[in-house]
Amino acid sequence: MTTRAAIDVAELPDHAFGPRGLIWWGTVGFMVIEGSMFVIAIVVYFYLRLKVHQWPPSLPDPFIGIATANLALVLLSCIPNMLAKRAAERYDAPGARLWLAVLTVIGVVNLVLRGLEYTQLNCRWGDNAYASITWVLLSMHTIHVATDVVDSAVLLALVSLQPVTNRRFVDLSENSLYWYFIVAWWIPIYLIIFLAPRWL
Amino acid sequence: MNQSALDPHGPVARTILDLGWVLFSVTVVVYVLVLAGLAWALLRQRRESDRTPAADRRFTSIVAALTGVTTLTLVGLVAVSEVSGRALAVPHAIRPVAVDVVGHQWWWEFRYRDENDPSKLVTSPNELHIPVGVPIVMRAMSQDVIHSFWVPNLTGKRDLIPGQVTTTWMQADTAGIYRGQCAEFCGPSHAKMAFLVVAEPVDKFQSWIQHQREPAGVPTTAPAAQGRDLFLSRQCTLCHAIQGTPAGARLGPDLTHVGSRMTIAAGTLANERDPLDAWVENAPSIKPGVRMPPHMLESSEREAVVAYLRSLQ
Amino acid sequence: MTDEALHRQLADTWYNPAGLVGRLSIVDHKVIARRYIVTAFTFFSIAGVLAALMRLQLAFPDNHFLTADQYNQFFTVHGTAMMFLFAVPVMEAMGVYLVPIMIGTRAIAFPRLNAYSYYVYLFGGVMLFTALFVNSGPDVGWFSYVPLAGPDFGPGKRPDFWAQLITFTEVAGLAVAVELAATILKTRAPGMTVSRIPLFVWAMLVMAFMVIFAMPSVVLSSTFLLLDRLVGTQFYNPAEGGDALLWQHLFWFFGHPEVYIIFVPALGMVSSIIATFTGRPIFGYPAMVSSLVATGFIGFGLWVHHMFATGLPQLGLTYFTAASMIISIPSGVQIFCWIVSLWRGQPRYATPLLFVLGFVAIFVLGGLTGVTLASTPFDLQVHDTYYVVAHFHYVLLGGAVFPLIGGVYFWFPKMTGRMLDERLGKWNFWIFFIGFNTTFFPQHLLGLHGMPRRVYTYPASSGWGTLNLISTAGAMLLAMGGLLLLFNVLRSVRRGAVAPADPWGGEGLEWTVPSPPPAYNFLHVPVVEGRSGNWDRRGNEAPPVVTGIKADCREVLITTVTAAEADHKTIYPDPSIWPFLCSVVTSAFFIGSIFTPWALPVAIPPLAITLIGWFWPKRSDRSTQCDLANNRLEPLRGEA
Amino acid sequence: MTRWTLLLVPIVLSVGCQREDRPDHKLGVVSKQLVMPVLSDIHPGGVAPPPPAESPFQDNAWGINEGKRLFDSYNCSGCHSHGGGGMGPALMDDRWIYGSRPENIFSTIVEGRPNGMPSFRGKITDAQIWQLVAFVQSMSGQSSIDSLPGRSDHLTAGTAENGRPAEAPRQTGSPR
Repeated sequence: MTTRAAIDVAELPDHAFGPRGLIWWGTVGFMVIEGSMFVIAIVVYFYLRLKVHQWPPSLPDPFIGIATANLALVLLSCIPNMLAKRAAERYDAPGARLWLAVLTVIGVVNLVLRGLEYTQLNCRWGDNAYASITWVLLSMHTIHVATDVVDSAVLLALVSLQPVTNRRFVDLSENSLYWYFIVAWWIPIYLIIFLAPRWL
Repeated sequence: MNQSALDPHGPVARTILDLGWVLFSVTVVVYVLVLAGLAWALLRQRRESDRTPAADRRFTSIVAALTGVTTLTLVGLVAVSEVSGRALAVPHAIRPVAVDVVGHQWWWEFRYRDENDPSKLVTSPNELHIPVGVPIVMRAMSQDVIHSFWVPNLTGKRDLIPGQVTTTWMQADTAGIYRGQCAEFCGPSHAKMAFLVVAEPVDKFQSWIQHQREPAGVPTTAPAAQGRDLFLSRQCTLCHAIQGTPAGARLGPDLTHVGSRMTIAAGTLANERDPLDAWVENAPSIKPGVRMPPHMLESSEREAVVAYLRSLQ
Repeated sequence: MTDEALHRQLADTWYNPAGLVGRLSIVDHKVIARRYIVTAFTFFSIAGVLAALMRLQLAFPDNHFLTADQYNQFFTVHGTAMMFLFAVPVMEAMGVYLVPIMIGTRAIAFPRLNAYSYYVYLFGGVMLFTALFVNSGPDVGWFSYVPLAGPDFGPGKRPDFWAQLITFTEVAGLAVAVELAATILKTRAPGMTVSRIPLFVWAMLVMAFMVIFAMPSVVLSSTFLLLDRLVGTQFYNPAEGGDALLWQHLFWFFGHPEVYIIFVPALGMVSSIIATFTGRPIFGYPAMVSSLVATGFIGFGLWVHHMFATGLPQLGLTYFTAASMIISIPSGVQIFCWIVSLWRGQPRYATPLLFVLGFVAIFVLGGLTGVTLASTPFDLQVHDTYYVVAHFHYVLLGGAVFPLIGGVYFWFPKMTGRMLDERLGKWNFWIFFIGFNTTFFPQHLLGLHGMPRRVYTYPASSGWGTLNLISTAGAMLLAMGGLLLLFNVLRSVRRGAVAPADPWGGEGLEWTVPSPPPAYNFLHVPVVEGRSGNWDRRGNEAPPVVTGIKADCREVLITTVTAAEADHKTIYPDPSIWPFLCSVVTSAFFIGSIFTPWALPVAIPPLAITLIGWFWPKRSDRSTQCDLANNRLEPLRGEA
Repeated sequence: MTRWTLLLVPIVLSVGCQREDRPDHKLGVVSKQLVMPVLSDIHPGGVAPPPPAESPFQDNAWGINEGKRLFDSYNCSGCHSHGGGGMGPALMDDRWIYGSRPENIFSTIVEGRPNGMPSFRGKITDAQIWQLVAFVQSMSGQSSIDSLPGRSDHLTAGTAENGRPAEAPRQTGSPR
């Protein structure tokens, strides 16, 4: 079959950051899925709220000390996260490594603090519906944090042990994007679990 | 058997069926038109002019028009449906009959409350007696899983949901016996969870409820008396109540006037000697998963118990 | 490079490994999709057998062919399998196979994820049917209403198998949805602007987005159910502030879009078939596309029409009545456009078109009964009766399976390189069509005469015997139709006439590639100049193509989202066994967590290992080498 | 994939059948299979009568769940609370006064025991007694984990059977 060469793409780049690239769409796709899970879980929280007169039902309010500290820390982590993303998009391998390392360490600390948050909860999951949704909300988010911390650690190992190619820089940048997603959800989760019981 | 939405005997079912006829006639017309259009499109003579832009412009306006018509039709149907919906709102009758409908796996409990005198409470399992021409206002609730109350000839469904109470109503305009059945899957014997609605003239209803308030009669025959002693000394009393005797458990249906009912086992069996005997001997073999266990009674003992139960008019 | 040399090079680059491990490592979207489709139809047959058994039980009043316990397991597994193991996966699989060759790209996005999703789906299905065969089949309905499915009234593990099956299929379904969305949005051939995307691909895109937004809700609700049953959370316990209706809201917020997730791809198939067999593009492309999109949106606004009988406030119900009726407008528009397309075209009555015409006849009826069901008061009478059973079999079997079988006859040559037998096909259609209507039309009347759903038997006094007997007879005919299709497929795979690249004179790009397509799909990635990829090339000796895509790397062209302009190139991964291993671990975890919460901590390490193995670049991989060849930006530590 | 299925079958079989059986058919048989030796209602504690039969609802989720329902319906909770014990001894711990084997529990229910446990001979059908036996066993984890009941749909009374550690039964001669 004879064909006519209409477009030549030989000179096109072999990667692209952000919405231009495929990885971004995959990441965002799963962020949308997980996001809608959070949204639905939060809707359930308020649906259950409407079923009872007192909130939390016959339970004290949760302590907020550690949770607040953890939130502050994770908000701070946006700075190294931004720097990591910038470095990746500037193809600055050492910079990317450094900030990713910082980020991973912070993530680990976050997880430890999160573990302590559980001890400061006012309930056990089986106490009543409020307790159940509280535990599930917190655990859903914890799983996301844990996943991304492990992910960052693996990526860190990867960019330290192997040559950092363009594609890897894209991965680095999308990894930071995902961390922003986690931080973004951290705030409403904190408000609902630790402050809402005081207000509602 | 009287269990059809196409044979309404009360305002609720009639309103719904009338609405149904409107919906059916509209949909049938639409269906015929669409299929006719399809047939025409397939069978017609092809012409060159079909392929002109002019033809396509014509089609665009045709499709637009059809879409408009469809929309208007649907708006009309929504309106009609809304009107009937309002017509079905619970009426503010002067003296409605108030009944609690309670669902159990797999039987029905109908409680007639008397606002003035709580002691006059009457419970009638699996048989709902109602006066003709009077609205029956029902509070729907469940003891275990979700069931759905449904008497096609009189009214549509209302789910009985644990943890909440909803109110609905129905009314019978003609005396008769109508069969109802659970319409929400509720476990192994969902298929055998039926009941009867007995619509009768007000005076008959009044005498019925008077009679239901009386305690159980004292057995007159020897077997019946033996049956009562067996009933009271054996397993029966752990689940069943018979007013006027020490038996007062509420797990199973109240048997105070069991002999007067048309069916047993929630509309599953005719209330006659042999079915009753088989039921007492081994209920689960008749109704899967039922809570009534098989009984270790000698057949003679069973006959006595059956005689007693049948004597409870 | 000559086409011959190019072919050899590409075939070598996009190779599919052999041997057991090799086969389990394959990431070719066509191979995976073929497995998906075969598996889905296998599950379809088993679920169909269950249906036949249920019909035999209901053939006569007070029948003792099945026990209540068997019947309840059968109808639950039938519904669950048809929805979660057949309808959704098979539609997605058709997309996985066809979308890349319809939009002119060499592979599906995230091919390893695609392979993973298949194995997870397969293991989920195997789990459900194994459970059934050992008397642990779920017996609480495909909707698993609490509290019946809850810990207090659903003893044992039966409902847990149901809930975990949901998790299995959701993981698989969501993965495929993301792949399809990314593929369609980013890897269309240059020139395929949004206004040139084939209708089938549009349908797949809409479906993908519906899956992405609908399924999280059921993932969550079934997880709540598992937690309630396993670790004693209180989500659905009214006594502790939980709520039984919460389940129904969450389930139907997914459950209703689910119907359209199944039905929308079928609409795409209908459009492809009608266009090809009338010889002209579908009339009213913009209207068709906006109808698809509208369906996607409205589909989320009417879940409460499954809950009319629960006693929610009348005002809200009116809204849902309206919404439920409104959604029939887009469907109406598409029906009109199809009829116009048939009117102005030159129909050729091949088997695929017959199935599509059968679809119109059946689906329109189903849609109209749907309109009646949308009316709250009327629904109160027919809700949960055989009227509803008839309705949704008309819209699902008629609305989705008829086009699907039409699609099988249509694309079978493309997928296998063999034609299905046309004469058998016509028999197949008529037996199926008559059998279908004999089975399900009487059920409308049964419902109106008061026969509820999900009853394992009914008394003789009910007078439902005759209609049920007719229905059962029809079901047997329907089964024969199914067997005929199976026979036709088995026979044609071996001895069917060899299919050319374009046996039907088809419209889309898929007909420009050989049958079956090579692993790399397109020798030359095409440049699209219109909506009808194949027809646009008519009379064009030298169709325009893209050059400069590496043949010695799994390189794929990425284009812009709307204008589909060439943007950059990316490298797709090689075959790998890791997705399979990961799916094994995932499945073990899902099944284990039916029995103990400790499955989670136990599963985490192996899960992490398999995932790392999945993503860690292998030196030997072509993708790694190409990647390095492309750009060594920074020397390895210790080098230089 | 058939290989895979074949591999799975024995696994699920082992946890499937007995657990999930809905033994409506059995019930009649169970009731008939034994006629208890007629003893006086008061029976000297400790020695149990000869084993009547092996427990038909051992590890049967449905039977255990029915037993749980009966345990409340027949107000066993009145004395034993929800297994935690009250007037009667606790049933969810590892201490057994009159034996932990099914037949021991059976005769405890049928015969009654000193210090308040009444005899239910003739009051409860054997089928139901066996269901209660199965449930009482499950309270201290004396049944397969996949047959243990989950939480009930009423106010929570402690952790459900499937959330509690299994106890190793030990014989303690006298009541507390």
